Amino acid sequence: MITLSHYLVLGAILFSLSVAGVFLNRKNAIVLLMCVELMLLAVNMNFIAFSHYSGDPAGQVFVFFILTVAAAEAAIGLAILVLLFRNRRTINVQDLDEMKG
Amino acid sequence: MFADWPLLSLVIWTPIVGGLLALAAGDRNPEGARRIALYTSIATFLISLPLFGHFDRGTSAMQFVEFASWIPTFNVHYHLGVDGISMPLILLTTFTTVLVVIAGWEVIKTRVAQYMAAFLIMEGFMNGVFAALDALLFYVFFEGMLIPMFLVIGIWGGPKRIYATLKFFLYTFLGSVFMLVALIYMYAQSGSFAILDFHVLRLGMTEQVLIFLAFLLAFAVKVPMWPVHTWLPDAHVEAPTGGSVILAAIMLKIGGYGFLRFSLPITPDASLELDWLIILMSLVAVVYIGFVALVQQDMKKLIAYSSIAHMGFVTLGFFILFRIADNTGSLQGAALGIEGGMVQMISHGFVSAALFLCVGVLYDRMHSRQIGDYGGVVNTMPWFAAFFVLFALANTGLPGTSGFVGEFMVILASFKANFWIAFLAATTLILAAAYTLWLVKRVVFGEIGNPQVAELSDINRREFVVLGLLAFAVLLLGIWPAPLLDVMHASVDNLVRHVTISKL
Amino acid sequence: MSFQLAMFYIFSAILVGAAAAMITVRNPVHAALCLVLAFFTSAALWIMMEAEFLGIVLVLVYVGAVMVLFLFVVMMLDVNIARLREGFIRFLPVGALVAAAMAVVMIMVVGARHFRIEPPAPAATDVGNTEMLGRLIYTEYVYPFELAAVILLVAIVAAITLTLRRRPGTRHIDPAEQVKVKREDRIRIVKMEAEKK
Amino acid sequence: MSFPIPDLVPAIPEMFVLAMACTILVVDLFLKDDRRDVTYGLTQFTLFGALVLTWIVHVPEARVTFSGSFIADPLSDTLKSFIYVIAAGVFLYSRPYLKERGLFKGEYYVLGLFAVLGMLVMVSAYSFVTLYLGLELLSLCLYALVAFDRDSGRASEAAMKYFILGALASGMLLYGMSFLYGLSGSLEIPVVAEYLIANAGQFSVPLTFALVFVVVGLAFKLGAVPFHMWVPDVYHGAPTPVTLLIGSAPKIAGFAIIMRLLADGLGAMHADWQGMLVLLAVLSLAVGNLIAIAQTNIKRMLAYSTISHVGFLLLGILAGTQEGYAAALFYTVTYAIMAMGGFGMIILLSRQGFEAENLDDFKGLNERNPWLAFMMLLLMFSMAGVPPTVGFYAKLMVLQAVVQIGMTWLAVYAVIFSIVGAFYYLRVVKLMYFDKPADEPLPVRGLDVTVVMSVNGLLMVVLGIFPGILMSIAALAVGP
Amino acid sequence: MHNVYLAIVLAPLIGAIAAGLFGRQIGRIGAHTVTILGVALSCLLSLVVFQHHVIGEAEVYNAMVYTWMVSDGIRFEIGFLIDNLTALMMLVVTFVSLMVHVYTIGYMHDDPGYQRFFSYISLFTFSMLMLVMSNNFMQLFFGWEAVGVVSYLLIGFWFKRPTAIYANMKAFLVNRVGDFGFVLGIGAILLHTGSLDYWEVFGQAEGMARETIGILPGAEWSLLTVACILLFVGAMGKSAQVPLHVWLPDSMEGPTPISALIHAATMVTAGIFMVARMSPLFEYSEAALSFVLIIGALTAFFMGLVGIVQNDIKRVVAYSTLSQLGYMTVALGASAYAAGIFHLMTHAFFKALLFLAAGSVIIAMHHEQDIRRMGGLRKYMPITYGVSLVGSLALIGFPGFSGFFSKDGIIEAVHASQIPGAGFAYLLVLLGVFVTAFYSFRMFFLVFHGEERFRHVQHDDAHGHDAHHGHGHEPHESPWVVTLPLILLAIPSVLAGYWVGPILFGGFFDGVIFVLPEHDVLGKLGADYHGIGGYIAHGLMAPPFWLAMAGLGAAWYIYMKNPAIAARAHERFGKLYELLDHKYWFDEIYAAVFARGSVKLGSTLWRFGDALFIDDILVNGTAKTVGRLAQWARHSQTGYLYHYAFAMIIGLLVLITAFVF
Repeated sequence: MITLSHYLVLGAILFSLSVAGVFLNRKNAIVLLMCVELMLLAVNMNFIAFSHYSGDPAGQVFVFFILTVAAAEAAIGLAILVLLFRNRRTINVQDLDEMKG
Repeated sequence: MFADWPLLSLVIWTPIVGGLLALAAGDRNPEGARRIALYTSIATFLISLPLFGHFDRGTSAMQFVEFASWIPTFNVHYHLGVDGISMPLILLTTFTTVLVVIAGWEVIKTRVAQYMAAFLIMEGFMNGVFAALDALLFYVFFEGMLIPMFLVIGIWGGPKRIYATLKFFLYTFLGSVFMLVALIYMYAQSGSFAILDFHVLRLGMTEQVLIFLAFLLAFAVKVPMWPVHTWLPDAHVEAPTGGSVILAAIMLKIGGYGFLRFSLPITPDASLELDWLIILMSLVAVVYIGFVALVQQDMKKLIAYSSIAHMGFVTLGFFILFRIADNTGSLQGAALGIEGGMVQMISHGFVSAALFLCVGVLYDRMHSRQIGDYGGVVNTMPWFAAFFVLFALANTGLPGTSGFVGEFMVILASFKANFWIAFLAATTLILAAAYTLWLVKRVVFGEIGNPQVAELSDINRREFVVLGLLAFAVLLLGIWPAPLLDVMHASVDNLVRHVTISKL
Repeated sequence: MSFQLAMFYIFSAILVGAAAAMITVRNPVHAALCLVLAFFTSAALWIMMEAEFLGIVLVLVYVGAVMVLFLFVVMMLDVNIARLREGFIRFLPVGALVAAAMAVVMIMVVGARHFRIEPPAPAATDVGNTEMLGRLIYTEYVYPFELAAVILLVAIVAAITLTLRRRPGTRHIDPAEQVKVKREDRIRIVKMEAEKK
Repeated sequence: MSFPIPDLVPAIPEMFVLAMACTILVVDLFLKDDRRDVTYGLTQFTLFGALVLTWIVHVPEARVTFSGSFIADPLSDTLKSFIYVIAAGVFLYSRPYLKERGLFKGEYYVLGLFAVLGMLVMVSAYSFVTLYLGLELLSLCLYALVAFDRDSGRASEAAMKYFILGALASGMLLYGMSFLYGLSGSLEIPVVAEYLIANAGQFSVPLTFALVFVVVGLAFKLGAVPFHMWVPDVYHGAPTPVTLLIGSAPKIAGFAIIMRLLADGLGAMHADWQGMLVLLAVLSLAVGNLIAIAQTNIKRMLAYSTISHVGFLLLGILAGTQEGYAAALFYTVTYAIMAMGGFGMIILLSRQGFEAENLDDFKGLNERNPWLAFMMLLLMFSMAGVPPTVGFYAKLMVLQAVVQIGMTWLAVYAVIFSIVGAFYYLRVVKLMYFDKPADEPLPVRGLDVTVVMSVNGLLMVVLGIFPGILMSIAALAVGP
Repeated sequence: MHNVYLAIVLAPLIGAIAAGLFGRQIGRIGAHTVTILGVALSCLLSLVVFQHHVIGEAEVYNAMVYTWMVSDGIRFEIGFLIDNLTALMMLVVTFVSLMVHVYTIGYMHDDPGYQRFFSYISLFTFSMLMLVMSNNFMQLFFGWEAVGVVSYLLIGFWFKRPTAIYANMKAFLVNRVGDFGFVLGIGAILLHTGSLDYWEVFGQAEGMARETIGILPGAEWSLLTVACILLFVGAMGKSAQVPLHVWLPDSMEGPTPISALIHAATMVTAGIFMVARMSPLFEYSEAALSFVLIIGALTAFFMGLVGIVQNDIKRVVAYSTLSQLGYMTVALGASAYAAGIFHLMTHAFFKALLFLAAGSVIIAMHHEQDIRRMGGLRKYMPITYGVSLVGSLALIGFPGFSGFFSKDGIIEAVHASQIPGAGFAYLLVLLGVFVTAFYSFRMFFLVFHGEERFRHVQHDDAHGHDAHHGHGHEPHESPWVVTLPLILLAIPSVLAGYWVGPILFGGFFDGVIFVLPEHDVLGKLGADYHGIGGYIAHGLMAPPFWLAMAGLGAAWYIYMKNPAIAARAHERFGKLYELLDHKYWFDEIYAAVFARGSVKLGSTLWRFGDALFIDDILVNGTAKTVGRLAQWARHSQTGYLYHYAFAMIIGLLVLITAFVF
């Protein structure tokens, strides 16, 4: 049988991958946005799994809202990205170091 | 009639309000600011006089008590009161501030209003420190006065003023924050911030030692005791004359006052346990700093070091009592040491203030504090020289001047404790004389050192008034210290009794 | 191994593979497509957990709208892909190590025994997943729902604010300005003294 | 099927703000650039109205509505009031700055109001869902606002960093919440709390695991080390009015969610999160104060100072006692006021084409404008925690709370770093008072700004002399 | 009598204040009038007191004037103790002071600091009276220090002279070393008795002798011995005993009147007076007495030797003073306090006389002080010559002159004393007699007899106070204001000695000076005393007289008859001469060890302790470390997004591993 643990492990792997994506990716900011989406996916996986295994629909509702927020987030994130590209002519993460120290 | 007035609140708030008024007068109206400052300071001094006149010398209880709720959440009260230990210090403060205002009258040319305001506000805070019976109130005043002093040194100071003032502030702040933790700790134990409650708070040995060390850090920096004294020479050298005067005359006393009000009564057992530390530091201050003072080339630095050495007597006098009890088996002499320390504080207030004012007089004329730039000042400034020599002699502890009284008492008391303590303490007779008279020799006496000295004009009437008042105070206290001592007896006796009862 | 379990493993493998590919591929377009794949497989897994509505929403909203937006932006920005890949290998070991550590730690927790619970028996209700969610959202969760709406509004406002701009270089005629014009705006009468000879 | 209409009354302030925000959004569309002050006025009206409404609908007891996702209690009302006031101050300070730089647009106010709404939601959140949504509402507005100056590369860089890291933190928070949900079976904070109390000791590993994620998410929002790295860059890169907004009111909202999540929800796990907060506080105090010393940009310096203040704030919370929470609340509020004043001062000193964001720009301020210098002096000493300014009492309360629970060493540690902190605040004072001005006299500012700045500065002293009122408010807000 | 005592003290003080503060207003004549009136009044009243106490044999007066302060039950008071000793001292002090006041009118009449000078010497008189009239240790110390300060001011009176302001500082500092001991001595007394009043303290002397104090580990000393030695250290400073004598010769930088008043007649004898006053204490400590005796003997002999090689007229007298102070100290050590006091008195007269006479010579020589450039002044200054002869004869103890009686008493007392070290001391004081005679008459002959060397010696600016007053005039006798005091002093210089009977053996100090029976050497001698005639006759037989005569003869032979011997001796005993010429190198050693040593120590402590260790390393070092740490820490903020994220993950991992597992 597929136990809760299966899904949780899957979520954990996805979470780890997304996190790894954020700090491994040094070039393309857009991939960072995708990593964020992936992370939310991992979280959603958890919620749905918990919701499913406990028979409580609240988790699914939460996922619904997370999806909404994620969409909004994506919109704003892409807007910022576009803005960044306009100002800097690059979305290279390594070039985003004007402010430091 | 005065006894019913809220005298303590008045001595705290009159100068603060006056300071704000002076500030409001603004820098565009320096004359107005000066006058406001003068009137306020004189008024404050007059207000403080009934504190002495109506003081009940027979009791050790707090007098002129004012009590109002302040921060109910923390059980903190606006609780004021004085006893024989704090009252003289308030008088010293109000007296010195008048002098400082007069001394800065025409010397300070830039931002006069701010200058006067800073000193007045500082006066209020310092009075608050001495009058506060609530630890938090005390702490607020204790720290608050750093701000005006920080500005005074920083704005009107000499070329290295920024280093000096930052050092001053951070040093003092460093010491006091630990005290804050200690106060909070005791609040947690007692549920009250009242100092008198702390006095009777039972504390274990470890607690006492830690609290004692916290207090020690705060007050040792303030006093300052070796080895946390190095801020003082810098601060003094860079501060304007008025700043040096207040610093030496009053701020240092707050450290000594703190030992009496906090360290000894709150942590008697730790004081007993660690008195060797204080005594050691005091003796180092007397001897080591005496030698260091000897080689200073800057007049203010020399006087600053001399202050440290003299304050060593204060702390020595305060903490000698356990050794006396240990050595002689009785407490005879304990009060002598403490009262000696107290008198020394008052006297040092006069003498060091006077010396700094003297240096200020010279500095205003020649813009140099280097001893080497002077020589033969007596030829052109005989009155000044007379005052300077008088204060210098007072600084060496000459009988008949105030400088003698405290040192004499402390040396006598320390002999009761241990011969060698007294021996080292008494070296000040030689060392203080050496550095002070050498200073006098190089600055005042001799042929006219350089053409600038030949141009010097003697003190004007304003300076004469300031120095004359101080000379009067120095001699009065030296010839007849009894009135000052009478005020202290009850409180000091009570303190001695209190300290000798273990809290464990 | 039951069929379900097999399906789970297959989908999971694809999902993890797609996710791993997404963070490692060179081309952002490929990365976006990998993410799409990941979403698809997730949707499948969700449906396996009887969250049909969410699975469908994921595909429709995410794959259909959000990921298209991503692709659109990726292509619009037209960045130099080759340069963007430099140095990836250099940071890989440390990054991978930390990520692996992270995964191990997390799995140690979530793989624990008390999470090995069986799924409940499918409830025999006449209310479908979608309907159930619908009811909840509009009743119990109406407040969050409104908030979600506000968030979307904010997203719109923000996206427009940030990206909409009038190019300063472009010339355009504003009739309102033209109508409002007054004589003083156009003509200046200069008084000059008569020249002296 | 029937569904009871929820009690809408407690949420009236939120609804009012939302309605007004939408109204302003529409009204602004029809306004010419030179009449933008209407937008500004409406915004201020909104905040004022919301404040009034909050106290009209206020009742002393806690009221939960919207099926347990919303709570109105003294804490929320108190915090909301402070949020309104501070937001109003922020908008007030920002106006001249925005006007001079062509940023005086309706969107700023709309997004600002939505951010305020987000904070209100957070303050009143009583379930994970509302909490998350409020947080996201606030965050999204702030991301957008950071990038608001569209022609500034620094602003968009800051926005990008903020966005990515913020999303990462939200993800972590959500991940933690998912476990809390999975274990307790509910998204509602009181239910979770009951579950924890009832099942004390069970599932300790996954619960702690979840707790870590939650704490990380919260720590990020507050800017605690090591989740602080966005703070300096965002404060630095964002336009100063936005920095002002980010640096002030959201701290109150952050405090609120900590109260809701850690104190109310996970109170049973106090022992666990106390340890974590100790670690975070210790690091924040050290890193914040240390790095601040090395700054030359005052916005960055204040950012690091924020981090150190967060350390103090955490000290209050980790005490886990009523005194501690009250202390943290007091600290948060006073810090928000101080930060508002500090950033407000930067705005006041800036003018078109010149950002007064380098420390050197404060040189000789006392000669250029003694009054403003004095206000800044009060703010700096307050931040340093020197009495008689209010910053001292904030530290005092926090230290008291820490000492009360027997962690005196932590208090000692904190005060040591506050000495380090004093150094860089003093440096500002030093520049203002002891150095010669390098800049011409100040541009004349509107009366409103000056008045608010004066109030802001004097508040440091007034609250310092009478700290009892604010302390009582704080004590009342966190409950008996 | 209370008011009389008060008037005696205050009259000079008022004079001093008037002349000091209002000198410009009252002018020169006003200044000397008011001060002389004050001192004269004191002197007159002192006579009254003397009459009252000594002749009228009134009760000892001991009363308080006012309470200075009370602390811890210890009363610090200002009060008077008037007994025969005090009365005698008062008379000596006021009389010599009056003489000096009058003399000063002439001596200082060109000096711009005229009023100041009168103010100072009046103030000195006040201080000295406070000292001698005190009934307690505190006031004693007050007077003790006050005379030191006035001495300081007076030595540096010509403040433009570098040597003067060096000498006054040196005097004050060396005195302070003594005071250092003195204060500790007071402390020791207070430790046991809890009182500062003489009578109360004396009453407990025996108890104190039994009490011990551990100063060095393992060594328990009698508290009384410690106290007495410490007090005596004070006396060593004030009375210039070896090794604290170095200030006195240098103090001659001051104007001559004060050399007479302070550094010969009164202040320097304060130590002698003090020890005599403390006789009830010293008596119980043989160790202390022995110490006193040996120090005194060393001073008496070795300082006299130095006098032989001095060429400055005032310095010769100064070394003679040192030597005579040594004699007095020896007397104290031998428990012959009365002899010490007696010598103090006679010495006050004849030494003041000698100093003033020297001053007169100096005036005549236009401030030339080198005796090698004098000679043959006899015929120019007959009065000065006469009184100098009287003074010198008194000094060497020529029978019939006052010095003879007092010094002979001392020598006999030492001879009779059983205190450890008495034998050694006796030898030294005997030899001292020869030395005294030698240097006294060496000076006398060089100044007043022989060649008139001042005529051909080129004037050397370095020695002159005023180089322009030149050699145009012949030396001439000084005005009456100078000579009158000389004559008035010459009278007691001769006659005071005839009082030896009552003072030494007649119970003059009964009830004042306390001597244990086993120490009572004067009592023993008194048994053989049968009147003045017998005393003189005995003196003529005794070795001191022959030694004095030998000294006188030697001086005559070497400096009058055959001056070549001097030069030859100079060559022959070069090393010895050098030793004496450098005064045993005391000054050089002190300058190197104490002056330069403490400056070196001070600058080491300052540079390495304060500046380097505390300031640079600890304070600024901490600041710098924090600063460096900050600079280093800020690099953690790299600006790179992935580092930020990485930090978060690490933080997360750490929290998980720390708290979950």
